[in-house]
Amino acid sequence: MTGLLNILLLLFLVVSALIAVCSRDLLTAVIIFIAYSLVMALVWQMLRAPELAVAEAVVGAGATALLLLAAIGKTRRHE
Amino acid sequence: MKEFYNYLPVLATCFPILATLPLFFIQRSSAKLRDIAALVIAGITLALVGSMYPFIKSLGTIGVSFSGILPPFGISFRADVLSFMLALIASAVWLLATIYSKEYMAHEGRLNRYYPFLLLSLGGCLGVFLTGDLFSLFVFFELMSLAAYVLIVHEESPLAMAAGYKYLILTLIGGLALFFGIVIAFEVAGNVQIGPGNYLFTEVNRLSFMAFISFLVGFGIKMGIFPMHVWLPDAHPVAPSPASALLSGIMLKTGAYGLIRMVYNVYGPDLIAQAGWDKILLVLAGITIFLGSAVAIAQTDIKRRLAYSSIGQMGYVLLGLSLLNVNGLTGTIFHIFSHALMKSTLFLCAGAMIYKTGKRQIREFAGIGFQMPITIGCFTVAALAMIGIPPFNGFISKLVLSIGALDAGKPGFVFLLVLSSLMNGIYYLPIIINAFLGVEKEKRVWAKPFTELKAGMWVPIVLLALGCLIFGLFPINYPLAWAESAANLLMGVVK
Amino acid sequence: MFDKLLANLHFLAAMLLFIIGFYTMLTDSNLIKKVIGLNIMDTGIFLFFISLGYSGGPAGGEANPLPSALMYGGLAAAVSLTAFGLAMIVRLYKYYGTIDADEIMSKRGEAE
Amino acid sequence: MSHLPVLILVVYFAAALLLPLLAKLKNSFPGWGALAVTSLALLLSIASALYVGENGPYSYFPGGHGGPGIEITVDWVTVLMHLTINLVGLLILVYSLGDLKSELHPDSLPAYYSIYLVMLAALNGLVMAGDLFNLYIFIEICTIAACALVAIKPGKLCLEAGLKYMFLSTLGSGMILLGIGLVYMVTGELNMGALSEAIPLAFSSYPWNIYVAMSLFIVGFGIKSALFPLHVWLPDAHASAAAPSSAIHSGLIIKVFIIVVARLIFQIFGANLFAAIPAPEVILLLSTIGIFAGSVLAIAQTDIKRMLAYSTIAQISYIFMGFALAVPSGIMGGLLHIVNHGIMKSMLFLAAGAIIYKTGIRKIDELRGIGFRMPLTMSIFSIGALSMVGIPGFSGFISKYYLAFGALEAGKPIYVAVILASSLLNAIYYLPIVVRAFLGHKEGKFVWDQLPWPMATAMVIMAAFNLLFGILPGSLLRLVELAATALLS
Repeated sequence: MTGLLNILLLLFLVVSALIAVCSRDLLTAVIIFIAYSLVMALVWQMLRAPELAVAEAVVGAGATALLLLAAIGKTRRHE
Repeated sequence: MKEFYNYLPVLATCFPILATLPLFFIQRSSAKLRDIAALVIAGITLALVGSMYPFIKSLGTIGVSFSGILPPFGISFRADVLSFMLALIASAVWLLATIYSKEYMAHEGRLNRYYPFLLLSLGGCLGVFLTGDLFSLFVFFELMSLAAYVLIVHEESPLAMAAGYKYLILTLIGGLALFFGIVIAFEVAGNVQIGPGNYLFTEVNRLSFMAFISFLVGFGIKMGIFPMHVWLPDAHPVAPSPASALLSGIMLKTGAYGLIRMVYNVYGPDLIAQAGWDKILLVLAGITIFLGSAVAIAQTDIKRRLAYSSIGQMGYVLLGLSLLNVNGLTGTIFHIFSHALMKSTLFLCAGAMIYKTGKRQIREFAGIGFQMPITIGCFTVAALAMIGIPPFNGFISKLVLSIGALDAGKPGFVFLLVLSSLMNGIYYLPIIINAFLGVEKEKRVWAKPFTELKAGMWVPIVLLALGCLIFGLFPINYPLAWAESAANLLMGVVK
Repeated sequence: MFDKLLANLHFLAAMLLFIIGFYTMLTDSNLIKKVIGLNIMDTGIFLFFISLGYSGGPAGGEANPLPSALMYGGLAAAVSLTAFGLAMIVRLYKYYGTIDADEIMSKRGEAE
Repeated sequence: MSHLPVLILVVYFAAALLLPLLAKLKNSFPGWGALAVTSLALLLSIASALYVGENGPYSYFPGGHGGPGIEITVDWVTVLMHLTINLVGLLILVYSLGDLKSELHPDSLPAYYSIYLVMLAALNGLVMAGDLFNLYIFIEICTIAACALVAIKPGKLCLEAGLKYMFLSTLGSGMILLGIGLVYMVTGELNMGALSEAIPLAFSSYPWNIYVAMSLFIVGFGIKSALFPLHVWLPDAHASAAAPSSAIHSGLIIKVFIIVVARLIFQIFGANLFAAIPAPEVILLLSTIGIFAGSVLAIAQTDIKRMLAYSTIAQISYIFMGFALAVPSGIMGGLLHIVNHGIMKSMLFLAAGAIIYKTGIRKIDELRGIGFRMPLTMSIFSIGALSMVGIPGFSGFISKYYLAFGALEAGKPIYVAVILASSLLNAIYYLPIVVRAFLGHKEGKFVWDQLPWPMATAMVIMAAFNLLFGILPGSLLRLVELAATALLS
């Protein structure tokens, strides 16, 4: 069961990464990136690295995403 | 602690180099003081070189090495009779050219740069002659070449800059080639000392051949042998005349000196003969002699003609040293010496003519002999010596060279020597004839006063011309004797 | 075969993420995309490390504090580089009015 | 005494934090404070050198013994690089005191000095890191600081160059981190000493991990130190930055990365593994191309700082070549060139900066006659130029001849020819500047430069070091020999 979950989560990571970098709308890209970061944190949690998982959730899904959103707000949304 | 006389070569080399610094500061206060200081420095340098004589005579070799400077090779100084002889003629001609410069350069300007670089190149030149290993030789070679660049572009005209650029690039190529050779020599032999019997290469292989070609290119470019002469006919005419005299008279000879050291000290005549590389040198010598003389005939600018003549004469020098026998080598060394006298005389005379008339084309000098008899007289002496008419010194060197060619079983080169003498006649004699007979009969009157040249200019010319005469005429000929003993030393003949 | 793949699935995913991020950083001309690529690349490597340290690499995973310290350092570096890069991008936008590297290059070419 | 190298870091980081605060008290404080701190660091590195001279190289865990932790390695390479970094860093800083006011916004000066000190700290840290963890941390600090040093100068060119540098450099960091991961995967170690023992063991079972890790290191560091063709970021970054930033970039930063990768290759993987993937051949080939391409591109430049930047690409290739020859003379040549080029390229960038400071001229064509208006600056530029060409008597010559020996020692005389041919190319773009500055026109009198004294002092001291290392390189050579032995052991 965990094996299947693992596979699903990893698949999600790869697919979301692909969508994030291929999306022509930057806002979509950033939102998908947030989801990516959260799933990444989940994977790390499952790999028994809880502190790092928390750090990734805060830094990746929090700080980095906020920075990206702010930057998009100050520049432009579409490519 | 070594005896003091071992430091004489160091002193002679470093004195003019170090003296450039105070000269830079003196010239800020007074131009007159600067001219005198430059003379005094050149004079002291000559005296320092001269003072080596008793020690060379009694000990054969003096010198000292400093391994701390520029490791791993270190800088070393060494003087034997060959080094001494060339250093002596170099510093003597330099002193005379410096005297001449005071008057000649007055209208050229930028003397504050001219004098220091003149002395710097003197130091580099003496360094080349007085060092004890290939690497130090290379260091001073580069110093001299770069200092000479500033002398060549002195006029700063577009023509001079173009010639200077050509010179600079070729000099750098030569320097790099030399360095390549030295690195190989060091890799093969573990040292780069120049000394009797210390042959750095002992076998014929790819590496030693590469080094041979590198040395040939390195020294050949400086010496102006075919096909590396391309910078020479441009650079010599544009330089101020005293600088051309030194370039042609002395600095070309550093290349010849280097080749002598390469053939006789780095490889040894036996190895060169065994490998057959002397053939390369002989072929180049033949082409250089013929080409230099032939192209000189076609020149109409007097300094260009002299420059091509220098190429031809360097061919003689190369010929003598590649004959690999005592007479050929003696001829070479003596020709280095006598050509220094002759070519300096000629360039200084040409300079005097240009100074006086402002013209450079040979046909424009028609009748000038009546206005400047001293100059043209000296020019005649030197030109006759060049052609090789007895009893001038040029005759002796050609004679000895011819004997060397016969000794080596190559009579063809005697023919070439005679042919080129003929060609020398073809391009020198018209200048003289034109100078006296180039104008109508009624204009052939002696100008009064004879010459407007100041003593500062004609004294050096006359002294040099006298040198051409004395060293050909006198039965006791020190330079010839020195050349012979140097040749014996280099060939490893023990007397 | 499938077991082996399953055991190495994390490595595989990590490598894929690294390549996606790397490729984006290298080729995407949109500067903000490059920054996203940067983060994907870095998290990919971190995933690689974490899967090593905790599932027991071939050499056997001791309790070594350095790898997780390395991760913390890496996270900090990634976020500071992101912040710094985005700040520069915003300023660059003020100069050129675009966040596309190719457009910036062509505008620069026109200016010269 | 053994804590001296760590103390250097502590001093730098503490000062970097304090300086912006002190700037609130007095505006001129950060500059002078940074100067004092850098001088102190130089003294500390001299003391550390003496200590190593007395007691030999050592390594230890500053965080206490027992168990794996952060390790500091102080060997002769570290000593050599500490001396170089702090000396050149100090001289560039002295110069900045005069120059920066004209290049940066006054408000960003305290920040500049802070970043500068962090930069120096990271460089010092990089050469003494004894494990891959703190190596990586210092790499990242270095990347950010180096990028900031470029981007801090106002203007869109600097921003763009800084951003380009950041992205590429981050790619490099990513590859390095992945390499670290691959090494860790098969050995479970991050400590360099332990790795050097563990890698040969792991190699027998996981050769591909090792090969790939090594390649990742070479490419990752290759980007950061501008190994051709990974140099694309360099010309923009080095040409557009403020003069002192260009100087420290070209003079120090890229070299430190070479030292680090050389240390990883030789000390962890060993020369045998290095030669097993044909890395030496590839690097030799790339550096040969780099030497020629850098020189040819430099010839084509019209902007003096861009020319210097392209010249750096060629010169960096010499260093790579020296290391890739993997023989003692070659490595000595590489190390010597790191020191010598560090000094001379900084000097050239500073001289170019001084010209721009005084006249605003950047185009090489317009430098005609500049030697008469700025004789001191142009004399120093000439010394640097002659040194670059490799004229004996200047320091560049010494490193070139060790490189040449290295090539012969490795049995590859063709690279001697490459080095010599490129010297000629150097001459083609350096010497015309010198010639044009002093010759070829009828300008008359020399007028003194009238530069602020810190700028003149820094350049004069650099020129003096150049001549010292050119004529009497004895002590430098001994140090470099020890360092080369340490690298190869």
